[in-house]
Amino acid sequence: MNPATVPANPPVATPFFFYLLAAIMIIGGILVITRRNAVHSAMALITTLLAQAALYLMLYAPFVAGVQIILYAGGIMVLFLFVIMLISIERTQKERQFNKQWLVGIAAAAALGGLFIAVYTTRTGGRTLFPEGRLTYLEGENTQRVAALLFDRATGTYMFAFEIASLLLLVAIIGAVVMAKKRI
Amino acid sequence: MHGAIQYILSYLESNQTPGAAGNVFWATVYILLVFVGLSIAVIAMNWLERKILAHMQVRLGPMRVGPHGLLQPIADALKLLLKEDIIPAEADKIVFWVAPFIVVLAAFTVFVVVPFGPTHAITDMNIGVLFMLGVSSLSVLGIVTAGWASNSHYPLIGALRSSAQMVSYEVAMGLAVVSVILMTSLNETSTGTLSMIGIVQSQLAQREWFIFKFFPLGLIGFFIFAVAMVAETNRAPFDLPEAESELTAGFHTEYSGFRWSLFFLAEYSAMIAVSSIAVTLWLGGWLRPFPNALPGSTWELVFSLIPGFTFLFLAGMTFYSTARMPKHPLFRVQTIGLGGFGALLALVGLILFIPGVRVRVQDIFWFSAKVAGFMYLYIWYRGTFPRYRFDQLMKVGWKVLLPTGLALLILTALVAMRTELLADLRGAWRP
Amino acid sequence: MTDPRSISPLDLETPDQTFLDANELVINMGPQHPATHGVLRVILRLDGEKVLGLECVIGYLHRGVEKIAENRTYTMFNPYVDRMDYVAAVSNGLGYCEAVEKLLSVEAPPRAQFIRVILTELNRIASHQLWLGTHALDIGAITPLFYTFRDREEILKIFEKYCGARLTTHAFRIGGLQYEAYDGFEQDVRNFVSFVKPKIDEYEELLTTNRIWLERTKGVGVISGKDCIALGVTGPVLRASGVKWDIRKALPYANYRNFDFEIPTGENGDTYDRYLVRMVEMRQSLRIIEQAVEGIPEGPIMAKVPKVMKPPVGEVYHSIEAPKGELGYFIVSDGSTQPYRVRVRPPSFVNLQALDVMCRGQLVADVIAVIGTLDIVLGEVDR
Amino acid sequence: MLEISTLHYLVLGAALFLLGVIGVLTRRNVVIVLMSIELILNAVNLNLVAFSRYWQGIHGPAALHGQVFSIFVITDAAAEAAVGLGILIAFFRNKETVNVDEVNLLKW
Repeated sequence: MNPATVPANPPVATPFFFYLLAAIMIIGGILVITRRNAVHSAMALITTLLAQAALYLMLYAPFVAGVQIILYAGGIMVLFLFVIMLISIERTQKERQFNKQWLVGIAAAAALGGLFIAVYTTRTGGRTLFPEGRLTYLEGENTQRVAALLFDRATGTYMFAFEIASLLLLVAIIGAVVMAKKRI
Repeated sequence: MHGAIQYILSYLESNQTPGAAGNVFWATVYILLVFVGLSIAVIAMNWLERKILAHMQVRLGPMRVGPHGLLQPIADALKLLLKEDIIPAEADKIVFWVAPFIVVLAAFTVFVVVPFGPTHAITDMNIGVLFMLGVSSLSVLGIVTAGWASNSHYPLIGALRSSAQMVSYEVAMGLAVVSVILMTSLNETSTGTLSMIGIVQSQLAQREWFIFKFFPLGLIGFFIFAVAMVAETNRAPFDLPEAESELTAGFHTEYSGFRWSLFFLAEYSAMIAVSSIAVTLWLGGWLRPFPNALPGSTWELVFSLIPGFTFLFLAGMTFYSTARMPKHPLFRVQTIGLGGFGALLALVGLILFIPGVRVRVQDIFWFSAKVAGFMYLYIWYRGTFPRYRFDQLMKVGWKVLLPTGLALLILTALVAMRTELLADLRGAWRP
Repeated sequence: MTDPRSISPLDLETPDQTFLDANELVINMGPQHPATHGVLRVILRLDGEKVLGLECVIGYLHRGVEKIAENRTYTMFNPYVDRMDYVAAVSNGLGYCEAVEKLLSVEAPPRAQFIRVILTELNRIASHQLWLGTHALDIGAITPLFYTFRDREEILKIFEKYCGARLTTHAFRIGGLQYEAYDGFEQDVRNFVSFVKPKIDEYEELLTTNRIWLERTKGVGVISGKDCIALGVTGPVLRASGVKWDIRKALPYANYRNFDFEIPTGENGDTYDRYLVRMVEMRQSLRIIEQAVEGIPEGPIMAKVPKVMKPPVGEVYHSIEAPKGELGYFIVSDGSTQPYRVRVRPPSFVNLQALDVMCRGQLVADVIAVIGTLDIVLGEVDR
Repeated sequence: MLEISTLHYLVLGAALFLLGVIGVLTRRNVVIVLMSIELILNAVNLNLVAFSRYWQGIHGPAALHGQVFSIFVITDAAAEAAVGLGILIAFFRNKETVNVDEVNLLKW
């Protein structure tokens, strides 16, 4: 249990950037689920993901931020755009955009939202459920620490999980190829 | 007021990048400097590419606008800015509008972590290389959306081609980069680094550029990267997305004027960006040649004089050209202009001799010189090679570079860990 | 299964097409396209990037050259033929002049024959150089274009000195030549030969062993000798498919039988072989020029032909080996001063018919390479 | 100005999660449904990373389990997107539609 060290250079204007990025993310999220055109949705989602990467940086998780940019924005979203372009037909834009049980869906989401509000406003003994996190350590070592958790002989808690994840990816690759191929 | 000055001056004594020091003022200054420098580099690159390519092709290249066409890029920029900005009627307006900016943003943002010197970077991120690869891979989004938004066949094919191409070559590129990251971890603590500055410093600490490390493994990694980066920037011989003989202009067929120039700007700054990665990872970044073999203050002095002499040499060449200008009165303005340009180069050269400037600038000079070598290679490729066909391009990416990269990674790991592995084996055999 | 050639790609255009489902995607290439060498329009039917079939739409440059001939005298029509294959105007003129000479039963005097051969072979080199430059440019190599244009310039300079025109030369007259060779013509030609020999090596250095060039051209646009003959394809395309057919040897005209040269042939009939065949042809042309320039005899340059030509009633077909293939003129005379009918057999037009056969199963990028390797000139295709 | 605490991130995550859920439950276009799933996963990731920081405040800088988890989640998202889009392409090829409520066959 090392005592938390204070970073050399504290972040500037944290609340401002947090609210800015949060607003971008929320607006992006709303656009994702409301646009007619799937490409516009994808662009909104990319914006959301990049804003989230910035939030990761603010949370002192640079490695996750890098992975988020390289994998999500640079990889998965390109795949999405690719597929949208392959199957983009004008027809879908003129059709009904929401399915028949949208009322039920909204209701369910509202119920879930109520649950969230209930959880986050619960106060036990004058405190919220999740107290404010104390700020911790130098940013410089983050990648190495993540690597230690993943790979190190002594401290690698997640070594096995990592191997399983690679297996998952292999299965996904084969699955995607099998699914998308015209004739096998 | 005093506090502000104190804040500004305090950075000068620190030994960090402005980002690491958390100094917003200097970070802004650096950002502006990098932006201006990059714009100048793109302009110079435009002129140089035309001239070099022209001389490779037994012609003169631009000669009319300014002496030896020196003002041609400016004239072009003016033309592009004044040109009508056409948005096709059937295009998706918003996406069409946004796409060039994505590409430009992606191309410029990477320079946040490019280390021009031990302290000459906007910031030094813990995830430097990852950040550069990630952000530069974002430009594919702009290209895909540009092709899609044009709502036309050729741009769409160009966009699909280029996204497939860029995604494929990123894989090989990443493998080559990882092999370098492995090499950085060969120190007492066996902790590697992704930071761009850290990578160069570990090359200094290991007393060799990573291109020579574990010969030929480092060289192979460098080669993979050098091929992949040409494909990544859509340049000849991998310029299929904009293969003019097949797809007219690929994804930016429907773009014109200012928006087109943004794509142009992005292409060139992306070239500089990937070259910077290659220089940082394999060619010792800002390190001068032989920092370990030729140490000492004498050599330090000799090498720090080279930037100044380079500029003086360029100035000399310019003066020679000035002397060779036709003596006709029609050319008087051009002759004076060329002489003035030579004088400017000479002045820069002389400024570079001032001791205070010399020490601070020589890192930047070596870095730029190495990047310039790559830029020349780009032009050379363009002058020499025919264009690959798309299936051949994919074949090269997936069937040649990727397996080579994987083998390289495994081999590098084995060679790097050879003592530990041998010890393990011996331990296993011991009764 | 129906013969795919019987389906016109034009019929298959469906609305609501997507890239994914598109078993067929119809793409229109040209008439304004950088790689179609003029105003050729190609309608491609694609499966992804694979070519299922294509159709050429021609006629954008149609000027009715054959019809014009019926309203002009034999002499007046002579300059028009230069405008067909404007890249090899001299060859066109040679074919036409010899055809009319055959009709008139006159023969050009030996000196005229020699100069004709020199100019025609120079023109062959110029035509091949232009082909090489543009073909390489289509495949993405920009530098050869400038090299070939630089060297082609020397040929055009000789033409200009000889007859005052560079491209549409109108160099020959029916019955011989109008102009005597200028002073120093032989020396100019000799200089050119020694100048261009190393340049051809230079082109080969750039391309012949270039890996990318090999990958782009080997096995691309293959056509068998049998198919070539069935489609009437002639010239380097035919020879690259292994058929040793060159009218200069097979049915010698002018005085080609006096010269010693070889006919290069290929084996695979692919784009690379056609490239090699043309490169060798340039060297062989230089050989012919060397021999011809040494042997130019003295003497008249015009045979005796009447001022007003009225060939006897009859018809004649005369063909020569133009740079692009067999260039034939079929002339019907009704005894008047104007031909009753002139029919041109243009090599480009006939060779273009092979495009569909050569492109099937290839990729879009190969269509560009194949159009380049066919060496078509739209002025000749559309006439 | 208010100091930003873990709770802020959690609330943001919850909002994104809700948006994703609404998207999944109401949209017809499969592509957008898949994108909504990405939104949900990202909301979870945000929570994980926020908790990771919170946890570091208590257990020291090496307590990065949340971040490691989020990396796994991203891996999973990549696999999910690849397979999902593969299924989508196969589906589109057979049915010429991308609407979820027209996916009503067990086999075709």
